[in-house]
Amino acid sequence: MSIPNEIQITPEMISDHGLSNDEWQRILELTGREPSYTELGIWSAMWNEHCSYKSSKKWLRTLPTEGPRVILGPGENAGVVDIGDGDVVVFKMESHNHPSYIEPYQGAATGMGGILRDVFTMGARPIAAMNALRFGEPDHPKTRHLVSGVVAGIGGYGNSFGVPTVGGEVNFHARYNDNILVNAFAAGLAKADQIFTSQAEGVGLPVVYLGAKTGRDGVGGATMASAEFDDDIDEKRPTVQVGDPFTEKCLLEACLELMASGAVIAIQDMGAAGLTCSAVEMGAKGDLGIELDLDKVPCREENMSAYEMMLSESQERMLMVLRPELEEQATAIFEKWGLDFAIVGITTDDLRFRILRHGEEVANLPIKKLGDEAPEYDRPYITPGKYNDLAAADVPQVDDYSAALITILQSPDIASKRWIYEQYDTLIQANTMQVPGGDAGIVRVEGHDGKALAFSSDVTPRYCEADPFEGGKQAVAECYRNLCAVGAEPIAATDNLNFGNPEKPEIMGQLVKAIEGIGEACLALSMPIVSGNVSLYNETQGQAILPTPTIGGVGLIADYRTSVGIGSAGQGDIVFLIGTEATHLGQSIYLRELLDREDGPPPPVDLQTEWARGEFVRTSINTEYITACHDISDGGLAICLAEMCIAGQMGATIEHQSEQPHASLFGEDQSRYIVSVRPDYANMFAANAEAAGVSFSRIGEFGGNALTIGALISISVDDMQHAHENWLPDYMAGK
Amino acid sequence: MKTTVIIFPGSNRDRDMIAAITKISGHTPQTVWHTELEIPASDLVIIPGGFSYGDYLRAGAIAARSPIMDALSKTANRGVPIIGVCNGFQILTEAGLLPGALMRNAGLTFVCREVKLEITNAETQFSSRYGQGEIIRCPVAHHDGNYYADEAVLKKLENNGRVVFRYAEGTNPNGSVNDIAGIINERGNVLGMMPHPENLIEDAHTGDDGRRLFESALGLVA
Amino acid sequence: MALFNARVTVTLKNGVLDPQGKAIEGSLSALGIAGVEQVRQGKVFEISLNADTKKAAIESLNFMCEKLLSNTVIEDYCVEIVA
Amino acid sequence: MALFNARVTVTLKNGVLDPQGKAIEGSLSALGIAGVEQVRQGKVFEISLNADTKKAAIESLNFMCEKLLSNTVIEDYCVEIVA
Ligand SMILES: Nc1ncnc2c1ncn2[C@@H]1O[C@H](COP(=O)(O)OP(=O)(O)O)[C@@H](O)[C@H]1O
Ligand SMILES: [Mg+2]
Repeated sequence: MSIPNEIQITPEMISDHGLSNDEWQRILELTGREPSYTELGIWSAMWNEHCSYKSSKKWLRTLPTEGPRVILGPGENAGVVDIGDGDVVVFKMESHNHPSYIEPYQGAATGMGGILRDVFTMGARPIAAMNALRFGEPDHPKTRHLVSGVVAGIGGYGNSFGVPTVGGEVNFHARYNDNILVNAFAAGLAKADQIFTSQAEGVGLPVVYLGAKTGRDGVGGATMASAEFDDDIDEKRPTVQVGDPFTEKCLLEACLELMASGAVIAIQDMGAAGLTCSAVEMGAKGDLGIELDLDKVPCREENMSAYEMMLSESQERMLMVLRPELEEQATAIFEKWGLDFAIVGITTDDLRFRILRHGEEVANLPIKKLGDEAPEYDRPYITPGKYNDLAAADVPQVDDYSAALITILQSPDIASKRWIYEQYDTLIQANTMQVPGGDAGIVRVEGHDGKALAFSSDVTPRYCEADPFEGGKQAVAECYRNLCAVGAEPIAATDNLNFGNPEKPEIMGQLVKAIEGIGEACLALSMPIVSGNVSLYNETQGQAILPTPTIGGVGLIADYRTSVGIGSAGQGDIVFLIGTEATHLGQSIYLRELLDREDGPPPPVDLQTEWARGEFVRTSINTEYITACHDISDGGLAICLAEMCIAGQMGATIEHQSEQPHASLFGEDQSRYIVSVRPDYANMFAANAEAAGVSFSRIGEFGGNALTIGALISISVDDMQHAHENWLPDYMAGK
Repeated sequence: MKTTVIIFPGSNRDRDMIAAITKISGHTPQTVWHTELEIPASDLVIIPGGFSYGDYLRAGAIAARSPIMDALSKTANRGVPIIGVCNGFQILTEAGLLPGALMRNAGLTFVCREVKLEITNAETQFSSRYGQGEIIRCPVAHHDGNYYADEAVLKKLENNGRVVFRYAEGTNPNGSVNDIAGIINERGNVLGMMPHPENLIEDAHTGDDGRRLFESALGLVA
Repeated sequence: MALFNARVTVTLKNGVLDPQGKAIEGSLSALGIAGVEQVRQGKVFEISLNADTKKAAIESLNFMCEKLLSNTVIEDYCVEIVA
Repeated sequence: MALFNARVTVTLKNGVLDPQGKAIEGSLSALGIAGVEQVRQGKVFEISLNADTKKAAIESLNFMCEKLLSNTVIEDYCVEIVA
């Protein structure tokens, strides 16, 4: 067999495709001859980091992915988790970092589009979204433009598509100046017996293309997403795609109708490396070959080559294997929704991936080897060094703790993100029981009396930088805590691992250690990882981002009426601290914002304690002893209380005496919560905590219109609110 | 009692609306696809929110030229009550069934938040269960809700009690002229409003201020 | 039948407030670009269409504007044949 | 110093998806308007600015386009002085 090669492959071309010499040798072997140019494109798409996870696979395998509720773990478009009554929640998180830096609006929009497609491809109607964003320092000349574009892009797509955004996070740090992170999460609902996958079945069945037409969008995009930024970034620009949320919404409705009709055997969205990845996956998973006739593919542009068509990343497209006898019904659905569709291929029994263009075979490759034989590296790594302990006694105190509280409340990472989340539709679908601004978003499950799901996205990159293992653990622990804080039982998680160049042993060390930490925490807290995404090479001219393994967690609530928010305390309610007084200032916001130091080890997480306190808090919320709850995280106790006061528009008076008030007020010791309890339940609550063996103390009560903490802090709720709410809008207005 | 919800490609608060009407009236509305040429006999017709045709060109513009719109206009002429919420309001103005236009929000961003509405005319068939001057809570979620009409049209609207809902003091989220949030046509049977009463109808929504709008509209025909 | 390339420009009527134009004025001055008196933002459509004559093409374009491309409550339009 | 009136047109690069243009094509044909081959939608900015010379005005406009008015990743721009 020979495939005429119109373009001679040069060593330069091979390296431009991100393939190493060894990889090329292996490709020659597997192909059994010199590949055609189209085939080179196909191999490189399948073997790049984005599709093959070649640097991370070895370590990803160590993550706990199973549990009694897990129906489908990593490997499909999204994870599937049982939530009882035959319902499942389907979710995943994915990055769109590089495209969002180049074209913030479209980059973020298409990121949203991609993650939503991952969810509805499985047969689930999306019901919630979150977005985890990291930008450069506020003073950097590009930051404002990037924030405004990314937020508008996420909103522009999600709002039009019609999914409520219920949570997210935002950080600013100089290490993201040239590499912002845009991680988008989506979750959907389906019935356990109506889950669809990409695994094709049956020989001689039509392979159907559905959705938008194919253009030259993002040709080479998956390769770009895995390459470091450098000076010739301009040349890579045309790889940016434009999103069309309207078509996506029609695609959603068409797919769900089609699935309900029984016509779908296998379905796969075209994401990174479009037609190539989707077709190979369908065939390989089903032990089938696939033959595609590119002349049948609906095209938006003229004279597209086979290479371009195979690598195009045009958005809003699906590939499916349909039951031929239901073709008529399927056609009616496609037409109703105004979508382009065509039979573009057929399943075969020869395990080959064959591509025809103008009647000629332009690729003929072993379909299973394209994925299965993808390289897997055990990249050398260096375990990152650790900081020496930083005793609170060695950290300077401040004179004015009220002023310190205000400074922190209006610091970029702590300030309210209302300016952002008000650009997202948080209410659409009419099931949002908690909007952003608290610990976790809550969405009720339609068709049940009280059942609801909670969502939270978390990671503290500065902790991960200081100690990736502890940082990885902490990301999971904080996510767990945020879910418990609204009364939800954490049931599973997804991860989005954003790191620099894994070919550098220090960076690889961060990745390895973070995964270890995540794995340990997921195991201890019973939050299996059911899906995820890895984004490497987030690095510009040698400067890597802070290691940022974002965790998206999902929790289950039996009755949302028993859940609580951070602002729901009543006048006179008693304030309890769950946990002990803080002593740890390493890597704290206090250290960074008041003393301009990023120093010391991050606060360690004791997973057994985390678990015990989480269980206790959740059970107490579910039994309605608790009126409001907030976990203590960034900024410590004082910030936690301030946020509760602002959200509830009510003050609090807290007893406080400490040798080391800076640590006690602003220390970020983990596994702690503030809860409020109705006065008549306070003794019972204390007795229960005692019985559960959970450390706690009764520290004050809610009421009035100022927050008073011992003799050190006294500020009106209005002043706190002003500081907290105004920073971001003022910053965005250029003030 | 028969309620009809018209659905365009890109409508996305249709499900919210259907759920709200079902909960409030006990009846599930029938739906009509935009390519239909007739609207079956109805006591209330609703155009729900969303991004029909992606809001491409102008919000509501393309939907307003859909096949169903002739029938809608005839239905309006027969005096059947019609409510357009958000995208529905945009479609009604684009179709000329209500005067004025909905332009890009003055702040230029999409805005989703709760606002306060003043009932400026409690004597319409859509507001009879509210008190005159009552202030209610209601969420908004839109990008193009900045109501505009020229002086002459505004004068007519204001003088004839055709402004039904106004953003209460300090809560205008989009720069609408005269804080206009919702208006009716001359005959009083077509209402367009930007806020989403269907998203505030039960305890789970933290309140039910939106409920009485539907109760008014449905009660009248019950 | 011949193919005409047309440019249709749709702009806000005088007197209708243009928040996008205003925002751009603000951003330009924040960028340190001086001397800008006013910015108004509109839409432009590049349309290629088949028609018997230029006159027919223009008629058809005017019809499109009245029917769809502009909202005559707030916008004016202008039709040009460019090739 | 003189006042120049300029028109800046920003259009999507060839090959970049234009969902709006596509939706308009569909709507025009549904309205029974025949013969339309393609519609692409762009933005137009009417800018009045003060500058010493026409050349300086054009330079300043080009700068605005690069910095703000267009996103050169996906858009092309064109600057004209109209009066
Ligand atoms: N990009 C965003 N999109 C939506 N909501 C956000 C975003 N960023 C922050 N939020 C919301 O603001 C609140 C505070 O965020 P954060 O401080 O990260 O919470 P936590 O410390 O509990 O993890 C949360 O309710 C969060 O969901
Ligand atoms: Mg929290």
